Amino acid sequence: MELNLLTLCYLIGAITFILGLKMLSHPDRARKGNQIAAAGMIIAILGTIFLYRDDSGNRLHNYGWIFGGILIGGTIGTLAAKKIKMTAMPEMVSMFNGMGGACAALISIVEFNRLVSGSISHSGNTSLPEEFRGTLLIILLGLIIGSVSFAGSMIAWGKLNGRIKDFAFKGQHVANILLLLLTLGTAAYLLFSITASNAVLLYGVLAAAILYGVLFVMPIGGADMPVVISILNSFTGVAAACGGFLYNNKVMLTGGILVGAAGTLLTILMCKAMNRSLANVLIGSFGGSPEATAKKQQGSYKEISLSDAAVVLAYAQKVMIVPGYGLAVAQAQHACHDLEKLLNERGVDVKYAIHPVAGRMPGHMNVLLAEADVSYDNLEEMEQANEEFPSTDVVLVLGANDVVNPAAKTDSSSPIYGMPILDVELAKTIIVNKRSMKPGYAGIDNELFFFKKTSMLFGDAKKVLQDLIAAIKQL
Amino acid sequence: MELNLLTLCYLIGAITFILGLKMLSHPDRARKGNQIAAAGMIIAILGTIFLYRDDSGNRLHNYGWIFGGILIGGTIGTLAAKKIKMTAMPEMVSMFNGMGGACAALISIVEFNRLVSGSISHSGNTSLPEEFRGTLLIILLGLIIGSVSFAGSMIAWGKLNGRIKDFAFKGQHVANILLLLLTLGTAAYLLFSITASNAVLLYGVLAAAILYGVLFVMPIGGADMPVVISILNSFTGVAAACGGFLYNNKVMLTGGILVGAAGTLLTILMCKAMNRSLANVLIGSFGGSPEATAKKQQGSYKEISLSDAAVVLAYAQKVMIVPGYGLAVAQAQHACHDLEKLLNERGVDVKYAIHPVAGRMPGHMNVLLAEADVSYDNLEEMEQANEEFPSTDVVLVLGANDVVNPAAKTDSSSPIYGMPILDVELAKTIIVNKRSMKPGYAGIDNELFFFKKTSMLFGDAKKVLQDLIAAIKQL
Amino acid sequence: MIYIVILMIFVGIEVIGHVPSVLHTPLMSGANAIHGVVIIGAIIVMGRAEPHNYLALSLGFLAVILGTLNVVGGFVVTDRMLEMFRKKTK
Amino acid sequence: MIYIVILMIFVGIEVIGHVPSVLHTPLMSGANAIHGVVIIGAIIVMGRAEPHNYLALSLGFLAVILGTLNVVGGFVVTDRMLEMFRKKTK
Amino acid sequence: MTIGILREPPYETRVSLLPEAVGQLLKKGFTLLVEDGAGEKAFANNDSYQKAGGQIKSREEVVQSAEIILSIHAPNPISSIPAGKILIGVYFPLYNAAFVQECAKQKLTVFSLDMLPRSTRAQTMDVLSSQANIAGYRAVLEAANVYPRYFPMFMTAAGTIAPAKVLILGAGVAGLQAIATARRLGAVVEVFDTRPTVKEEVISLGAKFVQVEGAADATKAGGYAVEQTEDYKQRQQQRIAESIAKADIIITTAQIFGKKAPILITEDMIKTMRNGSVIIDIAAATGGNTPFTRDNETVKYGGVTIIGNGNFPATMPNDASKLYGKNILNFLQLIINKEGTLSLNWEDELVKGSCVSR
Amino acid sequence: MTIGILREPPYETRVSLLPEAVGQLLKKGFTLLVEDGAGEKAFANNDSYQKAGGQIKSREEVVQSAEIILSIHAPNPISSIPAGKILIGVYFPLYNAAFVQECAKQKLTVFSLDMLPRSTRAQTMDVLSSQANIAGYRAVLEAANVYPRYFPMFMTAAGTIAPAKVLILGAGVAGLQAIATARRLGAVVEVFDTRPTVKEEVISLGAKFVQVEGAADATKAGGYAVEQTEDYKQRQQQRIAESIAKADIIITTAQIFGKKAPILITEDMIKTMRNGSVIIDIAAATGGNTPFTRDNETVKYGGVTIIGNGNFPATMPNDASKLYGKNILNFLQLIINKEGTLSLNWEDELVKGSCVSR
Ligand SMILES: NC(=O)c1ccc[n+]([C@@H]2O[C@H](COP(=O)([O-])OP(=O)(O)OC[C@H]3O[C@@H](n4cnc5c(N)ncnc54)[C@H](OP(=O)(O)O)[C@@H]3O)[C@@H](O)[C@H]2O)c1
Ligand SMILES: NC(=O)c1ccc[n+]([C@@H]2O[C@H](COP(=O)([O-])OP(=O)(O)OC[C@H]3O[C@@H](n4cnc5c(N)ncnc54)[C@H](OP(=O)(O)O)[C@@H]3O)[C@@H](O)[C@H]2O)c1
Ligand SMILES: NC(=O)c1ccc[n+]([C@@H]2O[C@H](COP(=O)([O-])OP(=O)(O)OC[C@H]3O[C@@H](n4cnc5c(N)ncnc54)[C@H](O)[C@@H]3O)[C@@H](O)[C@H]2O)c1
Ligand SMILES: NC(=O)c1ccc[n+]([C@@H]2O[C@H](COP(=O)([O-])OP(=O)(O)OC[C@H]3O[C@@H](n4cnc5c(N)ncnc54)[C@H](O)[C@@H]3O)[C@@H](O)[C@H]2O)c1
Repeated sequence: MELNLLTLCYLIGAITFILGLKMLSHPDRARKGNQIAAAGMIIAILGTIFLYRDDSGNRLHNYGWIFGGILIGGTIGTLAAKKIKMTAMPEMVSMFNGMGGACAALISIVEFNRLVSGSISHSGNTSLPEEFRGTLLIILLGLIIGSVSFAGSMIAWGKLNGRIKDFAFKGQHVANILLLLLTLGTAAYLLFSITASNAVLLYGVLAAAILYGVLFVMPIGGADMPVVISILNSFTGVAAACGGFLYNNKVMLTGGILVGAAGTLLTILMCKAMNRSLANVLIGSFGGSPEATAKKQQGSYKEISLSDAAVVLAYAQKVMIVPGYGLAVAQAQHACHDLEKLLNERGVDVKYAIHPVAGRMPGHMNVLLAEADVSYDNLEEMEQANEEFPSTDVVLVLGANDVVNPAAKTDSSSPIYGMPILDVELAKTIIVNKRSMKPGYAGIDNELFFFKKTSMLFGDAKKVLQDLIAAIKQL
Repeated sequence: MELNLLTLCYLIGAITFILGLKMLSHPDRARKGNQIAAAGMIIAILGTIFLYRDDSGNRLHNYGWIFGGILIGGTIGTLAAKKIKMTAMPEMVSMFNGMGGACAALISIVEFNRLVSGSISHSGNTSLPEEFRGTLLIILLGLIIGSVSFAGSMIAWGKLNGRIKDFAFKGQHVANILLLLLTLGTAAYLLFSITASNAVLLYGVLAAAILYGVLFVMPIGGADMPVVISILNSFTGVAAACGGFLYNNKVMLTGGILVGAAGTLLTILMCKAMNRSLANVLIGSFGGSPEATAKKQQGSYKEISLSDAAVVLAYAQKVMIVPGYGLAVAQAQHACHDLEKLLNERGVDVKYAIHPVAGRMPGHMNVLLAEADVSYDNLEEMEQANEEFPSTDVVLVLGANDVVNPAAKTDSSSPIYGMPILDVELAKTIIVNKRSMKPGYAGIDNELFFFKKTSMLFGDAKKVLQDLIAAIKQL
Repeated sequence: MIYIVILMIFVGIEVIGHVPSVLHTPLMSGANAIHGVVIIGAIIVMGRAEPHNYLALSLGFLAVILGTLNVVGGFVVTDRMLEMFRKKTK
Repeated sequence: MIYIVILMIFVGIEVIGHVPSVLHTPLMSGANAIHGVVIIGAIIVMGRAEPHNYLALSLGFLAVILGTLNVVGGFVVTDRMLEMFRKKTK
Repeated sequence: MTIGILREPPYETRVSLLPEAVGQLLKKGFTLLVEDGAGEKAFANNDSYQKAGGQIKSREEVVQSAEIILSIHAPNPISSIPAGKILIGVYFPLYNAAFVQECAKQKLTVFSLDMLPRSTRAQTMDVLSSQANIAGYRAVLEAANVYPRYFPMFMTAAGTIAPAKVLILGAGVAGLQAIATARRLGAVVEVFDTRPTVKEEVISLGAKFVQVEGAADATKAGGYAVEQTEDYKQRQQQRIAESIAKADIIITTAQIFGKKAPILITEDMIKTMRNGSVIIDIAAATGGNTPFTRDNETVKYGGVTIIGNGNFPATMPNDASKLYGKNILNFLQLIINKEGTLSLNWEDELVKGSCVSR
Repeated sequence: MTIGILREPPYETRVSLLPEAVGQLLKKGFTLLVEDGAGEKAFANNDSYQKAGGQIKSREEVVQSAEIILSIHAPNPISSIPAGKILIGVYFPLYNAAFVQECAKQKLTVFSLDMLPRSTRAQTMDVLSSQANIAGYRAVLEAANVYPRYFPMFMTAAGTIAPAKVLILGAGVAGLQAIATARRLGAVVEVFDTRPTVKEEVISLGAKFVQVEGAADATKAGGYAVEQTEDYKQRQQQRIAESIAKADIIITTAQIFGKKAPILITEDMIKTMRNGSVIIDIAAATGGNTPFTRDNETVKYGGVTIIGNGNFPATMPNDASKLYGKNILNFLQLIINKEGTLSLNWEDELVKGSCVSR
């Protein structure tokens, strides 16, 4: 029951990390959670600086260097994080993650040298005394994991900001595995037969690990980078935990393991959200998936996940639903009304924009929505709706196609040229639900789906709406 | 990184406890979870028996006694648990909990004696050496908590099987607090100024703690017993954890704390489910809440919580919905249809039993349900429905009253005597949703609500149905 | 130790955060069985009692019996309660 | 130690079990900041480096800088990401 | 026992018992005599009665041989019915004192089902309910047919059509069914009634209730409406006037048991209505709720069509007869015991209440 | 420019432009001449036209002064229209070759809006759609009114009423709206059509589609139905026969563009129907889908009522005229440029397609 001030600081740190991470997984409390974790981190750092005693009870020294380093790192970090554009955030995260990895690797190097000089060179031993074997193992692990994480993160960073292109060669898969084995082998050799003279092999391990990190990330496509960063993130966590073992430091241990475990789960969740397996992301990338390229040729539309769509809708001020023939086919009118009510309860303003020829008979949408008891007051005629789109946050297009096809306004060769349409593109965000990229009644493609503002949410309208409702309720 | 076989056993034990508890909170996996925890427990026990070495490396002895005890306890426990009637299970739990508490208390007594004889009497010290203060603290805590838990559990057990009646006297609240202070005070005195001669005061502490346990539970009403048992359960958990500290035994520590923490949360959740605060349960009981007694006079109906209703519905084979005027008032037809669909998806057979005069105009229910697009095929006429009730698991009465009033069959003085009604009481379980105990159109009370099979689910039909849907989705 | 206690508290709370209320009783019962780990303490007490320390022996013996009751009875009762949920696994 | 590791893994997994996928990125970023605890190791290295061990000093110094970058940058970026969610607290 | 089914007067299309009900009675050992052509207009010809087991007879024969005689409307002249017979039908004795006297003179036992108390138990034989339900349904269909515009809202390529505004005055059984039917057709429905408890019922059907404060308490009148104070009537008229000006369709059902129906829509109010609007007056039989209503006639006042029809059930003869017949079957169970002989329990308030002569 | 609105023949109740549309045209600088009493039957009297800015004139004056003449039906005799005028209406030239020749003789420019291609762009002026929609809606109302039973299901104290079974043959615009209306009223709806794509549309309205395999491919016929093979016709008739025997209401809308309507319901089939059943034949104008259909007449065959009505929109004159008028306004925009002068773009397939004489 060793209770002293530093232990308390570390305990507080560990608890804030857990609480922070927990709160980070809830939209309304995420920000607070981040701040709590940051506060805990500050306590742990200050505690270390001022209260740390080594085994023999000595305080730390070199305060100048320490504060200098913190000042420099802090300033650069803050500036970089504040200046960066919203869209470039993921690459920033990747960069910072790499820094952490590098930090862990550096610690390992220093400690390695201390160990070698302390236990072998200076003590006159030719080999490592048995009791230090564990320490060495941890040092080597920290080095390898930290280096891989560092190198991988830097590549990911480069890819995301476009400086580094995808690169793969035949058999890279095998080469990677060999390289990994080499790294681990050398490390194992060091572990069991280290002497003063072969200690330099450490740098070989370092180099191999860095190379592995580079090759590991190189072939993976830019779209999958978030998953990669998440993996590397949990690697860094484990590297930090090695530090914890090394110094018998509980806060490093808990923080590191926490991130390692949560990061791994997060990676899996991310893959799930993309409907792919982790292996598929990491290995499937070799040679490039043909599916992905096929999609690209046809113009690039982007998909939105259910839960993202849920958040976008739940946090909007004003949502306009554009029903079409697909809503009728799916018989999703009741689900649609339920979504409307749910959003209303959350304070979102929901209206329906009814195009005069939506559906397959005059007034089809009226019949449909009346069946679900949608209030007449919430139905807006085309002209009225077109006036409201500019102030609309999200347009949710449910199984409509021709009636939101901008070709009617822009393409004089189109068979629907001249027909007035719903100008959904005036809204801030557009979510389109349909089952595929197939055209509607008029048989023509719809440029809207390829707009930057537009995201596709594929699936049968009824199923999608029910899932959306469930997802929003969970928020 | 002290890894040996026993540590491993304990580690496995701790992990299975966590996993088991986690699985226990999901209906489909609960049983498996219980079994896993039991397996872990066996491993931990066997490990202790065969692998334990004390600080000086000695094995355990007295195997005969140990196995004898286990055999006796195991046999009695198994038989008692198997023989007991389903309805008497909570009292059994209470009993077993008391056993655990007693066990912890006994351990404390033995260890106390060992400590006193080892460190004071035999070593010739007059007072306890400082380094044993912590140990003594833990021993005393274990004793007090274990005893309170034991005594309280036995009283709860007696109350549940009706052997012990509620008992309270004026000022008991104050008396209880004084008694608690006395117990703790004596313990504190022992802690700081124990000598060979005043060591017997321990038995004073024991007696006081037992008395406190008795008085603590005595005044609380039978209906609140589950909450009390849950609290005592977490007490025993803490007592077990004390043992963990004492022997520096990780599996006792983790298991105990786990139960302590989970038990506390569970207690709070239970109170929430009953819509009361913990303080209200524990203290409000003094003098008996007037509300509760008022309810009793009017005959006793019982309420069912939303999530219980959800489970009852979700795990039924066949559900019959009896809609009435209240469903129309609440305009809950769509929610009702949604519930029907949701249950259908889970494989539950759902039908509607339509009484000819339900509602306020001929065919009111038809109009209502047609609006929500309920298929005509699912509507059953009264005669048909009455034939099906005996094979129905759950009848869900939604805002109907007169049309399910058995007085029409049994009470010749009733204004509705002779009217054919829906014989819902033929079904296995009946859940009635209405807003209050107020009568319906005919202005007469309904005996059905007081039947043993019937549970009331109060609230506006629409709200209740929506909540039910959400609850079932979570299962 | 203190870390383990604190972490365990977190785990305990997290793990049962989303119990439906029908499971309250079985869960309580399961938890009840789990705190039966005290039996390990009883075994240790018993196992290292001096052969002539009759107080320790008898109390220890009693403790083992009670602890076993707690463990075995607890798990069996819980199992029986949970049989109800087996009907339909869906 | 091993208990702490295992418990921490449980906690880590439980704690983020129900994240909506919009929060994936901020959560990753927050976790990223948290593993910045390595900086403590860096500080220790630095703090007990011999004044003449220039290798340790310089590497340690670098490590402190990098670690701080990770911590500070991580938290600040996460905070900025989460600003988006503040709009409407509901 | 022998039961006779009479052919109704020419203006009625219903019949008191359809062949399907005849079959059920035969099984219980009754003999059934059916007047020639009794069910013709209700889509039940002589053939189908014979197939079900009834015997086609002349009116004379039926009247002479049957012990119980069924006819919806009073047989005319009542003197044609021999003494001692039992008559069951809907005779509105409160509006027809002469009829009651004549029956007494003839020594007939007469049950008029409109006189049944409106209790929960009586509902299975409550012809007023079963027929008023039809009236409410048909009134809306009639309105939709006459109205020169759409009921539901439509947003089409050829412009947007606003939903029809339906105002329903009086929300008894007929009024409630009218609400349901109008809502089904997509109209926006507003409702007035003097009984305050009706409000909840109206809302339970998804319509809007416009309350006029201060109605006389009707809870003591056994469910029927009571007459209201002058002041209340005025405020009501004013409030109604506002809604009427906006309404496209008005369906009036306001009746007061045993009295003349109140005038709810005055000439001035009708003048405020849009061309093409329609008023359907279900209360026409007891005088109607507008000054212009004439029973069974369509009157034009300016651009407004006023249709008075106190006997809407006759526009749907088959189902109307079916439901009426089921009510009769239930009533017969009340007055005939298991052995198939008459057993009149004069203690029973249903028997007592419905009997107008014995 | 001057536009004239003619009074329709006596059997028509609609008018080609209502006062509200007159107002809109006036704002654009047109002069509007309205034949005396043109809108009378559509609830738009001379007053309201004058209030909107139109000038009431005799037919002679209108015909002489207007450059564009609006009339739903062809003016009779066509020789009364001076040469060079533009006529816009719905003239069914494919069924009326003589009319086309006469127009050519008179040197009239005639646009018949039924000839517009059924493309998405033409929808705003597609009178066939706007009027067929009315036909589907009114046909069901008519059926409900004539049918002697309830449409919706009812479980009441006086017994249970099964929902009416409605069979709809042909699911074009009218058929689809009939489905929607019948479902609104609570009927159970089954639908037949030869075009296979219709199936999804029918299901999208919640009705059941009964498919006969092997229909000729109609996708190339621009959305209209094509004539089917003999074998197919036979199998279809057999399948329909089964459904017909069960149906209470049948609404037939099957038409083939420019041809006589196919006979879908034979005498034998009608014999299997229940007494009181109703057939509404919307295809009556082109011969009808039963052998007994007579346009604008109600025929009784046994217990089955057969109502032929090729002009249902006339039963709802006000909204029908409103929608027709909106179609006309949209068509005028097509042939008149922003300066308000005529500009016929013969490249445009809408202008080209709808013109039957120039
Ligand atoms: N209103 C009338 O009177 C009338 C009459 C005849 C024709 N039209 C024409 O019909 C068109 C109407 O436009 P619109 O936008 O309503 O319909 P649309 O252009 O036909 O598009 C409907 C879209 O819904 C999607 N869809 C179908 N089933 C779905 C389901 N179960 N779940 C989700 N999506 C589904 C289809 O895409 P996927 O296959 O990828 O899912 C399709 O692209 C116009 O071209 C109009 O001219 C109208
Ligand atoms: N069908 C007809 O033609 C007709 C016509 C007139 C009269 N009646 C009579 O009406 C009665 C019909 O029986 P019934 O069982 O349908 O209705 P009921 O006996 O009137 O009972 C309805 C129950 O619904 C509850 N309720 C009201 N609003 C609610 C809400 N928002 N949420 C949940 N519950 C609500 C009420 O209890 P709380 O207040 O406690 O919530 C009430 O006890 C019969 O007596 C019948 O004779 C029928
Ligand atoms: N117990 C049962 O099961 C049962 C069965 C059927 C009917 N009822 C009850 O019987 C009562 C009468 O039903 P009914 O359909 O025969 O009514 P009704 O035909 O006698 O009257 C029709 C409606 O007109 C209303 N009214 C009268 N004067 C009015 C005025 N000046 N302005 C506006 N509205 C006016 C009445 O309040 C009534 O609602 C209702 O309360 C009904 O619920 C009960
Ligand atoms: N592009 C547009 O926006 C638009 C607008 C309106 C209509 N349309 C299309 O125009 C087409 C014609 O519509 P309409 O209402 O004028 O059709 P219609 O009046 O010409 O025919 C009615 C229906 O009868 C069916 N039919 C023909 N012979 C049949 C038989 N033997 N048995 C059963 N059914 C038979 C046809 O398939 C058609 O569905 C439809 O495809 C419709 O979708 C398109």
